[in-house]
Amino acid sequence: MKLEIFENKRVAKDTFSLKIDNPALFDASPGQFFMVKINDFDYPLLRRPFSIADFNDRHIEIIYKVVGEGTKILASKQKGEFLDLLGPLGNGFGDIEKNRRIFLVGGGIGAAPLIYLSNVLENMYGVNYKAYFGFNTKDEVYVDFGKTATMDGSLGYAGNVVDMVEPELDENSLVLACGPTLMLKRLAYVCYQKKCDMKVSLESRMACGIGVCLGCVVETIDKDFKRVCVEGPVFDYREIEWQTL
Amino acid sequence: MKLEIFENKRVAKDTFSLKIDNPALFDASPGQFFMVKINDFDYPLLRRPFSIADFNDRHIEIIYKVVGEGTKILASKQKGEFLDLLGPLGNGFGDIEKNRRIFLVGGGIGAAPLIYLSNVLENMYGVNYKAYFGFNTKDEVYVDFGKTATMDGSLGYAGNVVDMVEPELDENSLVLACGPTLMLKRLAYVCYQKKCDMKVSLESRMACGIGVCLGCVVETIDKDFKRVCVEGPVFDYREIEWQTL
Amino acid sequence: MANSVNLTVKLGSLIFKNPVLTASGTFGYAAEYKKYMDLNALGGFVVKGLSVKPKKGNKPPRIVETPCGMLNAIGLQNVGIDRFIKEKLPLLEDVDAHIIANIYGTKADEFVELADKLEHIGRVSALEVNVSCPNVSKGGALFGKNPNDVFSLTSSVKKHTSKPVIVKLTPNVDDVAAIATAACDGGADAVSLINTITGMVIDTKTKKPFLANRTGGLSGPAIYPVGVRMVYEVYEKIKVPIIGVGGIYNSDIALQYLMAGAALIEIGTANFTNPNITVEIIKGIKEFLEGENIKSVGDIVGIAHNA
Amino acid sequence: MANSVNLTVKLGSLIFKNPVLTASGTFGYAAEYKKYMDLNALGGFVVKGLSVKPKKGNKPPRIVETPCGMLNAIGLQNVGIDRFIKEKLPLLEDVDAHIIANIYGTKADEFVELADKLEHIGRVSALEVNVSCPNVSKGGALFGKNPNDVFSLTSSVKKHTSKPVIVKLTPNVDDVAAIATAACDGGADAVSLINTITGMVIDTKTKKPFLANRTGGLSGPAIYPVGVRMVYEVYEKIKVPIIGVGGIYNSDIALQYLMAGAALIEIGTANFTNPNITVEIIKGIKEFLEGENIKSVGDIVGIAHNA
Ligand SMILES: Cc1cc2nc3c(=O)[nH]c(=O)nc-3n(C[C@H](O)[C@H](O)[C@H](O)COP(=O)(O)OP(=O)(O)OC[C@H]3O[C@@H](n4cnc5c(N)ncnc54)[C@H](O)[C@@H]3O)c2cc1C
Ligand SMILES: Cc1cc2nc3c(=O)[nH]c(=O)nc-3n(C[C@H](O)[C@H](O)[C@H](O)COP(=O)(O)OP(=O)(O)OC[C@H]3O[C@@H](n4cnc5c(N)ncnc54)[C@H](O)[C@@H]3O)c2cc1C
Ligand SMILES: Cc1cc2nc3c(=O)[nH]c(=O)nc-3n(C[C@H](O)[C@H](O)[C@H](O)COP(=O)(O)O)c2cc1C
Ligand SMILES: Cc1cc2nc3c(=O)[nH]c(=O)nc-3n(C[C@H](O)[C@H](O)[C@H](O)COP(=O)(O)O)c2cc1C
Ligand code: FES
Ligand code: FES
Repeated sequence: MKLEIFENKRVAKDTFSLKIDNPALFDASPGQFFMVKINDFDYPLLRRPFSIADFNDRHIEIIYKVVGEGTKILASKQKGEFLDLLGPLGNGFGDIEKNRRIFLVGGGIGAAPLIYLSNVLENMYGVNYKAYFGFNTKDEVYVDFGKTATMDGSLGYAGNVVDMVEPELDENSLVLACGPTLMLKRLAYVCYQKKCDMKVSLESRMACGIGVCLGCVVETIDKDFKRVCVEGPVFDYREIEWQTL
Repeated sequence: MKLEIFENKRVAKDTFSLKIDNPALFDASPGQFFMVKINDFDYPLLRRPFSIADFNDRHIEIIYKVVGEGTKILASKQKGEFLDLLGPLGNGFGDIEKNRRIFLVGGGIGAAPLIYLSNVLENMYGVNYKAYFGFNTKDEVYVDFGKTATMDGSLGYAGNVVDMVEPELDENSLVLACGPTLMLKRLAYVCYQKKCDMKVSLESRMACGIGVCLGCVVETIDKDFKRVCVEGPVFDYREIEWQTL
Repeated sequence: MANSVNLTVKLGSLIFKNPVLTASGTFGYAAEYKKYMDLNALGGFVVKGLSVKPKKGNKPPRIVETPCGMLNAIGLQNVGIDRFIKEKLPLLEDVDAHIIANIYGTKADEFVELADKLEHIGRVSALEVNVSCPNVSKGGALFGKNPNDVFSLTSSVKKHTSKPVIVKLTPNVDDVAAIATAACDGGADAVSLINTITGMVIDTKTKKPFLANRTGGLSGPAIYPVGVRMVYEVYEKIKVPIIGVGGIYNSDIALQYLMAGAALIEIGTANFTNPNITVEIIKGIKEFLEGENIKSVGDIVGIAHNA
Repeated sequence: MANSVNLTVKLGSLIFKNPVLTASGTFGYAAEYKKYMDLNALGGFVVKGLSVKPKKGNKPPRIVETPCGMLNAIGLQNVGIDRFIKEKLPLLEDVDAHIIANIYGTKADEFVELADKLEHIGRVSALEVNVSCPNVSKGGALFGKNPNDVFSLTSSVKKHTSKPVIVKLTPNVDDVAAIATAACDGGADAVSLINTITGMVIDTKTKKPFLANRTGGLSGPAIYPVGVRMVYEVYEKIKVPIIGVGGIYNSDIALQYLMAGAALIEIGTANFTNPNITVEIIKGIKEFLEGENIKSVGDIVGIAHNA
């Protein structure tokens, strides 16, 4: 599906917000993602997966960080150019039980899907939540709500976002998280200790994004493999064999 | 050498004029060419050779036709982007004997280097020449001087440019030609019959453009191979083993 | 112009409505693609490699991108032959295209068992025997690298099936035509080539091979010149039809395979980037033939050998 | 930080100031590059393959682009050993980098003759024996595909030279480690791999193979995962240094080869796109080592095997 770029602008250090015209042909839930073709020729070969950072009648928003060749090329795309998107794909965060103490916890570029999630929680479900975002430094921050932690202390809480949110969690909490694997691992350990629930969006190398290549699997506690692109990217943290990550 | 694009605009059917800021670091003779890197990543792999269509203090001009993937991508480049050029390369048309009846004969996109050649003949050498350009149809014409032939008769002489120029040629003529191989072959035959001289700019697949890969050779009458990128692209037509082309 | 071009291809008793199939491991069990394209448009599809028992596959990471290609080391994860027959095949009931079962094992017995289990499954039109797997009885060297192994494996499978047997060859050999000849001597009704080329990517950050399995199979456009060359070589040596596979990303590359000698082609990695690519390639082949006024796709098969 | 990283590499009695060489056939006779870069920056260069007599090479077209790669069928056009010594070597008088002569023949005798002619040419530091050429005495099969041929060819050359002998291996084989072992048994001081992978492109307009020679050798980034894998495989089997070559386009790929087990690397096709690429890769390797606080490039050679 070729869609027109409405805006592609830098919003933080190495971080861009890409707004694409929404053809209003489909719905999308928070936590779902698109497979984006970077060029209209065969290089780079594979599509890149990006979460939905916002989704409304007019635009699909993706917030991405320039980390390699594909995202570097993406950052050079201009308004009016077309991008080929496949999606929305994956399961998303699914239904949220309202009577829980909801915490959104994002790390770095992993905060992106939580922005759309927060909008849906507020506007569609009308539920309360608290949001905690962790970054390395102030320059990297691109969210304008919730509490912020920075590793270097340049903004908000000084240190790791997991440490910041930990005291708040209890058995009645539901954590909805996305971020670097190491952060999620630590968070999973905290949730396990606090006996709280967590749904977590995982990353994995993907070739197809639609469940056929079996490239994107993660190991689950029953020693099976699940496809991040179809059975995920959002998993109950209890399903995941965290040591393998 | 990364140089900024000043202008990249369509000038005829599938034909574009690309003007690049001239850093004024070197000279270039008519018939020489540049190896242009299409993207700043490794696809397409090889540089593309393009003749110099004009060269002045401010700009280097290339006129190119969209024929494949590389030229298609090139056509999408915008003012302000940078292009990596290697060159000028090749021998060029070299010194021109003034006391000859000079004919520039170009076919299709092969007319491009003759534009720069005509400027140099006029402004530097102050010699007279006649120019004949052949195209398939009127839509393809991008030159605004000389006589034009079109195969479909939509502009100027109806038919092949070789037929148009043939009656004009004699022993005192010097033809300077560039165009599709078939046209050049016919022209070589005509020149041979008329006993006139011809310098001809040839095309060949190139990998390096600087004489090291030995990929671009043409067969010469002494059953040797010559590199189009170094010993050419301009050859005395008598050197070439035309049957092999 | 409609219907002016004959795209059908015969392989033994089978008739394919066009030469375009999908390659094993890149199209799941086919039903997954219903959302994205019209499965009926295809000549057929080769399903993910099937083993006697379900197979979990390799640990991740299993894939990594390379210049115009990718490495995969899925480790042949699959649901096993029984679940395939019970759960996956019924999803394709309504699809009008040939289903080819790609089978593999680590001993000849396993291949035979798979052939037996599929013998009376009418929905499966043919077997594609993947010989790029380690032969445990021979210390783990690939079946597909040794002409004798390929010969005996093919004859064993032939004895247990009435369906056409296609032997899928590995490119990681000295002389692919010798292996193809061995397959034909063993009774193969067709050969398909190429499977992936073994490669490795090292993650310079961790200083380790990127894939958990260390090596993986290179696929994608990067390898197409190798596939075309091998099809060309094999075409000169064998009589049975060749199925060309490897890096087919557009109809020009598809046509190159046909001209080199492939009667049918399989599209693999390209399905990942563009789930509709097979349909586009069929269209491209048709338009090419129309433009050249060629009546039947069979007329260009192997035509590059006339040069 | 200057001088903090040791980039030197030893190969027998030779010391290379850094591990970066240029690959045969992609750098002419080296003098051509003087205009574009500082030849002294290199560890060394391997010149275009040399034969006893001058060789005209194949008819054009000789090259064609492929996805992230190219095919070439130059046909080993070269000026011949005598003119090389008389005309080309003097142009490199002032260059402070090793010159390696790549030699090839169609019979063992020719290789020996070349070794003899180079024996007293002090400017040539080592010989690289290209075994990817047809052995006329054996019906045209490549020397490089047969371990016995490689063994006896290597030992013959060794007997006629005191210079280090590098045997350059072809990737178009079942088991490259077996060939590498044969070269070592024959006395090779090093092996280099990989040469190009045989491929074909068909021009669908003319319906003929694009190259006049029909097949050509695939090089460029497309093939790097195959080269890295082969270096990794060979490293586990032999003791002598490996020179890694194939698709090295940037310092990350260069580092992958080193980590896979290459002590030195050769840059080929990349020189065509960027004549200064070797210098950039040397810089990239140095920066990587500095960033990781690694004292000597030797410390990462083969490090991926520790995983
Ligand atoms: C479900 C999902 C959602 C994601 N959402 C976002 C998002 O909203 N914003 C964002 O910036 N990033 C997101 N990512 C990560 C993003 O896909 C990678 O950063 C991106 O693919 C890197 O591409 P590259 O070409 O710049 O990097 P390169 O390293 O050059 O890419 C090489 C290959 O590795 C893959 N790859 C590299 N890093 C990752 C990674 N972290 N995860 C998965 N594949 C990777 C690429 O897709 C490509 O195939 C998401 C990943 C997944 C799986
Ligand atoms: C000395 C010289 C001067 C040239 N000057 C001009 C010019 O001024 N204007 C212009 O439009 N064209 C010129 N050409 C032709 C131009 O180089 C090709 O049209 C261009 O490379 C096609 O690239 P592509 O990626 O669009 O085509 P593709 O067919 O996708 O290219 C595939 C490969 O083939 C090569 N190739 C394709 N066609 C040609 C060709 N005709 N000649 C040489 N290589 C080719 C490409 O460089 C590339 O390596 C010149 C060629 C040479 C050798
Ligand atoms: C992810 C993946 C999984 C594959 N699984 C199989 C398989 O199970 N059996 C098989 O014979 N080939 C398998 N292959 C090989 C393909 O069928 C095909 O031969 C190869 O990828 C080359 O074609 P391509 O370049 O079009 O992908 C697989 C390839 C990929 C990329
Ligand atoms: C145009 C060209 C000519 C080559 N000529 C030779 C040669 O004469 N001798 C040789 O051993 N290898 C030759 N090679 C192979 C290269 O040295 C190298 O092994 C191969 O290209 C893979 O490396 P690359 O991908 O970096 O180019 C040639 C390669 C190319 C592209
Ligand atoms: S990316 Fe292919 S199965 Fe998930
Ligand atoms: S293009 Fe390499 S020698 Fe001419």
